[in-house]
Amino acid sequence: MTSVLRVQDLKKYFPLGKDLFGRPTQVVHAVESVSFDVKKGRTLGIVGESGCGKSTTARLLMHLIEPDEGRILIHGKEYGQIGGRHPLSELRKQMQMVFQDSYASLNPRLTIEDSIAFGPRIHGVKEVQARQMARDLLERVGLNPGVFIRRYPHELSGGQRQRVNIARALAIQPEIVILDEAVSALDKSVQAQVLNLLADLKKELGLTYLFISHDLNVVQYISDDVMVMYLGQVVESGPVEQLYRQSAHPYTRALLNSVPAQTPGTRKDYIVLEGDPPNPIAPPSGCRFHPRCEFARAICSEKTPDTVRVEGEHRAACFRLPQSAGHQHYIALQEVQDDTTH
Amino acid sequence: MFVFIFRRFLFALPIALAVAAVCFSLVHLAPGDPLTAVIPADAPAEVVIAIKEAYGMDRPLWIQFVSWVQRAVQGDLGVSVATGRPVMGDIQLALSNTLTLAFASAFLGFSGGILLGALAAVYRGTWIDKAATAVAITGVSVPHYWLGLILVIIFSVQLDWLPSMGAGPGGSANWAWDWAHLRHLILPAVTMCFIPMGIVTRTVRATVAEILNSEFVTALQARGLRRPRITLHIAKNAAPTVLSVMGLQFGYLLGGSILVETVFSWPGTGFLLNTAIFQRDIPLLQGIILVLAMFFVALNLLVDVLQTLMDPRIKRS
Amino acid sequence: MTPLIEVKKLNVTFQGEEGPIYAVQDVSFDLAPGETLALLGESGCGKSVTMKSLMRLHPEHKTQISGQIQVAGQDLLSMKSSALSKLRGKTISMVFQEPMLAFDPVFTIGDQIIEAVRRHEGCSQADARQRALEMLERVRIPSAAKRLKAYPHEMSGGMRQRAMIALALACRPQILLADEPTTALDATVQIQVLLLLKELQRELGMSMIFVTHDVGVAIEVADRTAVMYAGRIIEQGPVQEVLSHPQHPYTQGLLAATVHPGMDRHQPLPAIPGSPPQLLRRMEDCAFAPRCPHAQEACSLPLPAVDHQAARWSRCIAHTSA
Amino acid sequence: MSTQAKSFALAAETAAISRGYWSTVWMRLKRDKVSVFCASILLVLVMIALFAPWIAPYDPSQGTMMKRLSAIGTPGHWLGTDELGRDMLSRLMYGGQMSLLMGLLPVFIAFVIGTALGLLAGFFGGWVNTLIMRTTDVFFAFPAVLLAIAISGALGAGFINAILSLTLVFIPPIARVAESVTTSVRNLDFVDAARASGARSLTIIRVHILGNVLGPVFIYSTSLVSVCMILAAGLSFLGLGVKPPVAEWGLMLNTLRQSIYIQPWISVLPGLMIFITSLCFNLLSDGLRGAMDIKR
Repeated sequence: MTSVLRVQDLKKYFPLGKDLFGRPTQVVHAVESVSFDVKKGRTLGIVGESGCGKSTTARLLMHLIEPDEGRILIHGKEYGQIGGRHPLSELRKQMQMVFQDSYASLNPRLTIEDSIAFGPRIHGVKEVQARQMARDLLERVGLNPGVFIRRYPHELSGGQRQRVNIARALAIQPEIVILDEAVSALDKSVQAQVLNLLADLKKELGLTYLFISHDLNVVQYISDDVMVMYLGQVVESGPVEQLYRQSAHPYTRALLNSVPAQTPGTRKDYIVLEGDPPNPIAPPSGCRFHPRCEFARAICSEKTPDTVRVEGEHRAACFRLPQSAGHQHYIALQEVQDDTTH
Repeated sequence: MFVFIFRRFLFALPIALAVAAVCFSLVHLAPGDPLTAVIPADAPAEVVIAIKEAYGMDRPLWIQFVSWVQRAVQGDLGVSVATGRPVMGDIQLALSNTLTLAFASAFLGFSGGILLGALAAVYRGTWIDKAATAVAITGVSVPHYWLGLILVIIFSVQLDWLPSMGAGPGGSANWAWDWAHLRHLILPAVTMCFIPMGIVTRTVRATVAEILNSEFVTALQARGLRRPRITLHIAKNAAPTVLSVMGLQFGYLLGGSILVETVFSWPGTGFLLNTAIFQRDIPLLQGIILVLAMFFVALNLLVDVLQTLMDPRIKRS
Repeated sequence: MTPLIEVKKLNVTFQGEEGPIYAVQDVSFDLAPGETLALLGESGCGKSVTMKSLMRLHPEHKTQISGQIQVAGQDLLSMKSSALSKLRGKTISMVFQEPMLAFDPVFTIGDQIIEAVRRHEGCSQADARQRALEMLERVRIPSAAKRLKAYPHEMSGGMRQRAMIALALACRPQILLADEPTTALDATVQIQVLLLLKELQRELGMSMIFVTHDVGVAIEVADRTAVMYAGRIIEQGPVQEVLSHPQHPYTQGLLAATVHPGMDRHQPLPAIPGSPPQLLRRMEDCAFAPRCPHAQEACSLPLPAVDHQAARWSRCIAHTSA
Repeated sequence: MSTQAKSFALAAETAAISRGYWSTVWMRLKRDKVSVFCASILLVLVMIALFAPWIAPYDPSQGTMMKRLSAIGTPGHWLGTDELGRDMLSRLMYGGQMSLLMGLLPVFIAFVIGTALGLLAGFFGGWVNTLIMRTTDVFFAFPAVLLAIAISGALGAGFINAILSLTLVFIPPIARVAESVTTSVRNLDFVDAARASGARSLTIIRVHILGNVLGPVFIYSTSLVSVCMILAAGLSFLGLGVKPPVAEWGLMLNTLRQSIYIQPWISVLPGLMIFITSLCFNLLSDGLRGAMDIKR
């Protein structure tokens, strides 16, 4: 399978505050050397807690903010304002985004029809056709155009608004859709409706999804591949079954383990981490997870672990993994296996 | 702490300089030559040049500005074209009178405004709220110079209870804290207090209403705290906002007193400014505006610092 | 055992701009000493409103409350405000969803705990401070003495919620009301706080009412659960039973629609169609009927009464008439 | 598709009349009695001012010295005459022309310029923002009254100069409000969504920003009209506004001030007009604010 989207060493720092000479007093290390591939027709789930950089990554991919370093390739082409690159307007036709807040992502002064038709109009579709597209799309996302087309966002429920946002994203006929916590704000019964809709659309239109969420159960359900982020870095990635069954990074294991069981009678023994995720303003040295890691040793605070292959496409960045440590810091494979099966 | 105050001070400096530049350029806004008042119309060319040289008007503009600022920092604002006296002395005297008036109105306006605003917020939707809001909106809608006139008509002309002119007996310009002088203060102070009272009322009402709507007030009730204690919490939360509005209003009282001072012939900066305008006394005009604006800049700085000290949410770095 | 809380036929109506909103309708339940009850439901189902009523925290001029609420043997709704304020924070205490909003932002954490302790225990400043320190240590806030002087915004989300718990428990209440206390927290922090609450509840022997929309959280903390929909409790019983063998079609639908591990990824989720009704009218019939797969004509008739004392009941004609 | 059919049915059940933002505002405003009342008074005042040449009983600048300072209620001069014997009623009617114009025009010009500046500063940020906003900061360092008087004082009396100085006074506050509203709107997701769909800055400003910024800035500007009225009349009162013999409420107040010992209540009349107008503008502005504050 071919990669539709390839990201290499993406980096973004945000300056915070200014001193007397206009220099930033602090820097948020939002995204640090993030690389990944998304194959055509698959869904990549990105999980992580607040401040892990998953939403920033989404905005970087859309070029809503410009990365400090790194490359974003779609079908091998790089887009952006820098000379020699393909124009951004081309990128917009290939990749679209749905945001978490269904209300804030619709202009309150525009009708549903105008909001959906806006994108096609920008790309030169005639008004009559754009309106027809809006009606068709509304129907497609399960809203009766006759009822909704002239409505304003505040007259819709959260679930209905999010359907409109999906229609709006699809109006430009993209290949890739980034769903940034798109179902997180919805109630469970409504969430299920929208998840079904997303699955249907993907099948019908051959879409590729980037599904960003903090809800580990939903990510497991919808994704083919998963990427776990912690404080701006990717700590583990791989096919969903493998990663959820045999997580290799201590953070992933703790994260997956912290979700209460959804069925009664299966009370779990939790792996409880200490404290909150640290502030991305001053991330810990070395492996950023080391202050909360029960396996941390000296090297973890000194060096950043490389990302190594665990098995097949399953990769992780931890010194406890055999190839990662380098020669001196080899930790027995046996120990690793004991821990992961425990 | 000192670092923080120092930083705020440094940030205020460019503003102060820009303000000085605006004051300085007022001269060049004015049509005609600013020296027409001193130069006789039939003066020979040499005399004109000599006078211009004496006032430094022959040099390039920016050099004039720099030397003007240099002198201003040392307290020398030049000499009045009309009276020939140093501008600074006149302004000092007038400023103390204006400050007296401003403090008196601020006291009346702020205490009235806080009281009305708090009442309105606590009894939201009741007749108390409506009455307080009505007083507030009247306060900000009434042309204060007209209100002053009405007060003069009632209390001076018709009832003859209070004097309507000057700051003391016999039109004295020297203030003193005795009844003879205080009688002169009452009408202008009452006249001027209505705008700050209206604005403070509205601010307090809106701020307190917003605080009452926030969840932490419910949480305070859930802790079983009694009413006075909850009121303390609300007051401390409202204080920074209300304080900054009061600071601004005090500044407006200082700078905006010209109309009321004119109505009551109160010998303050506004009255002086009025004279300066009609005598086209540019150094005096420039000086008054510079001094008042600098007061305002300093006041803003003070409010800013106080606000930061009072509100832990504002970062001090 | 006499229950600590007895709620009978509670109705809460808010005066909205467009007319009345019937937020809670005909809610009855008990809470035994030492027991944890989870109020489970989606947004707008009335679970938080019900809980705020247990402390009479609604704005009085826009809220109508009817029914009966007994807290620790006292009639809450007829209570004078002075007696009420004595009860709040002392007998019955509350942990809010967003500690950032529930703490006064311009007072330190320590001052707020001390203030509450002094109000209810009448002790000296030094003793109250000592108690505050103990409480912060008890909820395992690192360097507690330093944290007493911290303002709410200076703490991380998890630490703030711990401080909130310390404050709520500072006067050793008999009943703790927890309103989605872990919803705003990250997954790894949520479990810390959840386990902490469970542990403290057991140690202090408190009763707890836990409001949540998360089935997993309810399973983790509660003995009993009451599922709410459209302002009413529609099913009630031991948490294990209700959530493994739900009777009401809404509970069934909710559990089926909630994504959980081990689901078949290639099958569509059994979603409940439509969305919950707006609470603009007082309802006698079943509010779920328009979305219910088993709806029949009889569902539009007024619901039959249920025995609220029963260990297990649900408000569906399929069960109450049987 | 049966589930979808059902959701259609549910949606149809809750279907209300769909209404745009401005028509909702208009509807709410019409329901507010105070606003309707104030708006009607203002309308009447504007009509009187516009049609003064046809309805005023006398020429506003022609007076009879014989009839100087006639009391209110004098037959033929129901509101009396001024110090030059001119009919007060006619002068008040004509005076509305200048006073209303001086209250509205500066705010209108400042609204146009200030909104444009604020939009630019808020949308583009960076050095554009720094340049525009730091400049407005300098003007903020002057109390408004002082600034207006200083500029008028330096420029000299006259209608144009007064309008100019008042406009300059109101641009900075409007720009500041426009900037902060624009900044907050710009950070909303729908603007990002619009950028993500490939729209250019100008299109985004036109379609998405402007509609959301104009409302709040407009409300704010309406609240300045009353300030502007009072200030404009104040300038004339000081002799810095229009020049005699033009009828203008502030100037009339100034000239009649000398007569308070003879006919006190006549001198009150022009001020009363200023007061009523500014009160109505303030109340209407408050009503508008309430009507536009629509919760989700």
